[in-house]
Amino acid sequence: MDLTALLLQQMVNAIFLGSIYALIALGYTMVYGIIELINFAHGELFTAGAFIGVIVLSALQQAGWVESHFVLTLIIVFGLAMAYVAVLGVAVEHVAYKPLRNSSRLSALLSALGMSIFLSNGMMLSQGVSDRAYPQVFGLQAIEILGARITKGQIFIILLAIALMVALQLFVHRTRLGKAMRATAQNRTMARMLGIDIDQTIRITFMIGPALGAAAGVMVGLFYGAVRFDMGFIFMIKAFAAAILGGIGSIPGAMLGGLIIGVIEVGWAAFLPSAWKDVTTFTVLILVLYLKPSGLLGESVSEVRV
Amino acid sequence: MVRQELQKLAVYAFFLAILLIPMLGFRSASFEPDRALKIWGVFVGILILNFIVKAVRGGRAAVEAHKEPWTERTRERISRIPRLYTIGGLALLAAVYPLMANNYMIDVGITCLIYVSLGLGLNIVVGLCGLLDLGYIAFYAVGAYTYSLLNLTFGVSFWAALPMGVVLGMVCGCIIGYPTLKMRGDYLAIVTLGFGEIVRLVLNNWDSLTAGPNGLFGMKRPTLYYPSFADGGFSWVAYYLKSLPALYYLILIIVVLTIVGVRRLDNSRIGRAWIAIREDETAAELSGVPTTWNKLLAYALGAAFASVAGAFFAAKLSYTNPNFFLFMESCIVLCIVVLGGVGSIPGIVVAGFVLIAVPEIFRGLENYRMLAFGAIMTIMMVVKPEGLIPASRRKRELHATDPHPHEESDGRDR
Amino acid sequence: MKKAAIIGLCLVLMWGTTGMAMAKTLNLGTLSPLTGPYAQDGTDIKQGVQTAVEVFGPVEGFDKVEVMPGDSACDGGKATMAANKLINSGANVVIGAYCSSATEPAQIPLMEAKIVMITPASTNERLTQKGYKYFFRMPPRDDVQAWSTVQFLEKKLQAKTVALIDDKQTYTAGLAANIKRFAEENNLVKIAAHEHITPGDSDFTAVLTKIKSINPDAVYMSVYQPEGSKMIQQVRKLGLTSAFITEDAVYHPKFLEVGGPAAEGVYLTFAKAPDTPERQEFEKTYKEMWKVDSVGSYAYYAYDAAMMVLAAIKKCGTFDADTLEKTLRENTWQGVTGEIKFDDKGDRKLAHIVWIVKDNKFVSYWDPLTGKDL
Amino acid sequence: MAELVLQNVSKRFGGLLAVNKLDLEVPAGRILSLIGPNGAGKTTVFNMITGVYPPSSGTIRYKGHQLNHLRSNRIIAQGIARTFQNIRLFKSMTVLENVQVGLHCRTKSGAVRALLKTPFENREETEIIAKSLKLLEFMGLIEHRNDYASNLPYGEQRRLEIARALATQPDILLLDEPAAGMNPRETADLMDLILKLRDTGLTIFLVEHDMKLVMGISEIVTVLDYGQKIAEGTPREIQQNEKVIEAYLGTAAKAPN
Repeated sequence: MDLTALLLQQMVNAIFLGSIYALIALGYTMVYGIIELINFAHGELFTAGAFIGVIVLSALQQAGWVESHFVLTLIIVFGLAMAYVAVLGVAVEHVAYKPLRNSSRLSALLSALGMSIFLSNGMMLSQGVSDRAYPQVFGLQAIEILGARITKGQIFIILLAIALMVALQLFVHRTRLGKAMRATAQNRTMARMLGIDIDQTIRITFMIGPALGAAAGVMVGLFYGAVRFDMGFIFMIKAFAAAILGGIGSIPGAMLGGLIIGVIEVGWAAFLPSAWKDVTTFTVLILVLYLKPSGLLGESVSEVRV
Repeated sequence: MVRQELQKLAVYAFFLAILLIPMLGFRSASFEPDRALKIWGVFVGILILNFIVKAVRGGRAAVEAHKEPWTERTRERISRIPRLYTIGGLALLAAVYPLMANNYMIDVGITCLIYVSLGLGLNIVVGLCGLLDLGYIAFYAVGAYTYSLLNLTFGVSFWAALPMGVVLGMVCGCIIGYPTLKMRGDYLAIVTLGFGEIVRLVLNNWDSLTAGPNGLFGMKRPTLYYPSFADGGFSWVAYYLKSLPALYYLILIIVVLTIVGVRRLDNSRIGRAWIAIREDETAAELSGVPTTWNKLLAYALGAAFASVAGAFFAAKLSYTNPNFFLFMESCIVLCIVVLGGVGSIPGIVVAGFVLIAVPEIFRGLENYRMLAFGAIMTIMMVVKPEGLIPASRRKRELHATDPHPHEESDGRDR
Repeated sequence: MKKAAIIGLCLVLMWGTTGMAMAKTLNLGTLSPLTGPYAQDGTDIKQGVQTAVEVFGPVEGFDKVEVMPGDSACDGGKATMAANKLINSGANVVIGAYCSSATEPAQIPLMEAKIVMITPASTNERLTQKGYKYFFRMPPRDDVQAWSTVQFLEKKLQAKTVALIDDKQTYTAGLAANIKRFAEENNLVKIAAHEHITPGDSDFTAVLTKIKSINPDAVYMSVYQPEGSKMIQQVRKLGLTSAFITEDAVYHPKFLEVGGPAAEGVYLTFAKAPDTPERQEFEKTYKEMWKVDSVGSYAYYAYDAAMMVLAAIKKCGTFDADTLEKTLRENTWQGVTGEIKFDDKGDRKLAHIVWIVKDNKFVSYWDPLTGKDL
Repeated sequence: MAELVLQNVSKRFGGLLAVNKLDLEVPAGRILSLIGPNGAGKTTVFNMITGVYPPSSGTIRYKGHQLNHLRSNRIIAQGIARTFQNIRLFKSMTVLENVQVGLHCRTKSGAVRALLKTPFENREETEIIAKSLKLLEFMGLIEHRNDYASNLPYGEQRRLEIARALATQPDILLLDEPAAGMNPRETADLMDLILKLRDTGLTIFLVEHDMKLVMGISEIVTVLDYGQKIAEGTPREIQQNEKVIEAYLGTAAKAPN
């Protein structure tokens, strides 16, 4: 393996991992943007998406659809997983966050944490403690470009991730609902006065963010081959870091942050002592926040008003 | 009204079915709806019960509205008991506990007390100063490893290692505190979380110093020295606090000292500055409180208390491992602080026991334990966000410190 | 047999007349993680012991045998609590714990209370080097397994360069360190790289690509099953052609299920398990009892430990630690994981053999003791 | 002698010039008012003086010391105290404790002393309580000392804020719209209070909209418009100043409602 191939391969690895982080980070950023709450249960919503994906995919595989209707199968798998998690997201919001909208940050955060523990253990009880195998519908074959290998699954996943992000951007900027979301994020009181239904907007946010997370969950399952009830935690921390790195509340920021975290992780593990990979991620995060507290693309906090 | 409620009920039941049936029904590729339907039934049952209770109460609501809720009434009843009796009774109970309990119960007691002292320490940072810390367990690790390493390499005794651990903990507190001083609450959460993970990973990766994931083993237990006049001479003899009751009393003393310390801080000039910062940082700064310094101080002191608990933990187990200091532990300590009631010392003591001992009692239910833990946390926050025993500020009796005001007082004396 | 029964009856009658007529129970405690990420293996251990009690049937001198499950949660603090609970509720023998980091602190109260403790899973060498008389270990130690692996690398694969991957946990890092030590001692195998991953992570492509660029003859994968299953798929997707060797924590039916075709050709070290009728019987009973399709690897050790303890108590007639310890040490026992014979430290003289995944099954492949194919 | 001197002070927020080359002197022992239409930059002046943010250019001196880059708490310790336009009390603390916080910069006991409860700490704490109670007595809040600050009626919250500011033992007190939201009776009480404070030797610097209050008690009035000083003088002079009338009427006329 020569140097170009090595670098190219690591780049593929980084972009792939980064786009998954970015998709999960979007959920954090959107929710934070609109209700200023870290949705701790997001990691579990992501895992739930992966589980629904494996349930549907296994069923369709048994029915022989993977061979006969490959594209349709994927659409159904992603669609159902995202729909389920969207409902779950709204349910979580309704139960754990809505009653706390006007209380202190700390209680809301604790409620989110409790929800995260509850969902994670609920999934453990319903889906078992050991990992569940994901049908490998894309196989193990890979395409070789300049010595770097990329599987069909990877290409599909990266393209889908990009498509979802573009769709989200369009939604937020072009549609009425998206504009309402942005208005609510900017100033909730003002938005209410302008006749925007805040509850509705928050509900939509809690559908879209987790649904993107669910898509990421299915992607993780499809590529890495297994899902487990506690896999949300590590992805949560990294995506969380990505969202904050990019500037929490900023949608392009989450995408950029995801990619950067992916590059840092892969880059460090690839060329430097791999045991210190996570230490580096966190150190970079702390440094960025210290030097630029609003994150890379975040709006700088305006001057203190007294 | 009733129709609306019924409609709501139907919607909830429908959504619950959507949520529960796929997750519970498909454990493997085949569909087994029994379990899913049963659990769905339970949930719907609860909803219906709730509906009935609401409907029945609806008529009575007007009558009962002026009645105080039972929690208020109990609190009032408790507050009527003189404080001295309450505290004395609890102290007596704590003191005689090991005489009545078996080793297992004492061990549970010790664990509870360790978490109580951690909760009290975190209370300084989160409860008093209002800084959200998700990596608090790192300081616990610092204490544990400081004692372990000092004892194993240099044979330093527990008591000598304690101040060193405290100092190191405070230094670490300042290191994490410094870059976070300017940050907003939520950024603070992720940075402290990151810092906690960094500490654990460093302990895990620095093999030559910390033995990495192998952990350190064989630390001596804390000692008591008593004079001996054997052989005509005079010498100090070490007595190792090896038995569980002895260790229990040691941690009990640590907790009592921590309570006294935190209470004193709470009621001091520094404590008031912290609460002022928690309430309104800008106003505090503009009332002459050096916020930066006081925030650092809060981190450092919180870390110092955790460090003491950590050293005790390492000495008690005679073993440490980086895996004992996972993020989940930080969460549990934070839960103790928040569930107990932010800033409330009795609340933290109660919550410490509730969160550690109650799951221990229900250990038979194994996996359902954590499920309930999560659910209770959320429900608690929704229903009673101020915690089990909300903090109340100290009231002053006028006659105790009568200022003897005179007519010409100008309100400003220097 | 009849005589013993009569004596037993007499004894019962005697106690009955002296007013001490209570059921005499033999309490087998287990310590394993029943919650948390290792709950699967922990449950396997508990179920293995319960199966043994069921299969063994009544023990003379005791009215019934009861299993007391303790949850160590793979955490030192919780493990000592659970150990103390077992002591207080009258456990006579304890089988556990799973994680070395839980076994080590739990040893202290159990040894002080003079209770025989047999670990079905912990392999850290330090556990048996502290001079604890009542501590026994069913699986081979880290260094034994590492020795087998290095033998295999040298003699069978004739690998010149090896890359190590571990996830920095007590067990996995211990194994990797031992392999490194043996390899450096005889200088036949060169360690070309030593990489680490994070437990719970999913993406290992960076580290694997790094290894691919070094292109070692073999890669030693010192991880637990969940990471192992995911890693092997990425290995194939990246087109890594080195031989892959891994250890007994990966020897789990889940590895085959999740790994699927990617797992083909992976070598594993696992205890030599003769395909005896007893073993088949055990597997059958276990699957029936717990309604599962496959038997987890630690269930075998736990089952053997429990069967051996019950047989030993039957033989010496008491669970008194000193007598029981002698009986266990002085005899040779037959189990589903092969012959059980302890040395003076409490370790078993048990070597691993190398297995290979073939047609989605674990197949025995090579014996490091004889150097022959199986 | 002027105590507080602002020389050529400007503040820029992005493209907005909030304060433009302001020269201002606050003589000791006087009551000085800063008035101007909404958004004229009055509060910004206070914020710069108390170090909430530094001025973009120019210097602020107090008794000859430059304040420009000092942190707020250091400025307060020098003897400048202030209140806020929108009341900012420590809501979950009692009234007494709110005042005690004000004494923070005049006391010394640190964490170690608090932990050990040294005689010094005890003495200081008794002193703090005595001083605070005296101050509450003076402000007529003594009855409320054990109430939570959030439970006080509006007017009393204003008084408590002044009490907290006085607790820092200032030489100069900056009051940011103290009469906002008060009824005429309360405003009259406030005027009495301000005069009473001035008589103890305190310098008062007011930002206020209530012209009755400003004209009734001020000795010097400075008028700001669009960040610039347009007039300065005695209340009588200001009332007759053309520019001021134009600024006020002009903005009033332009305002849609």
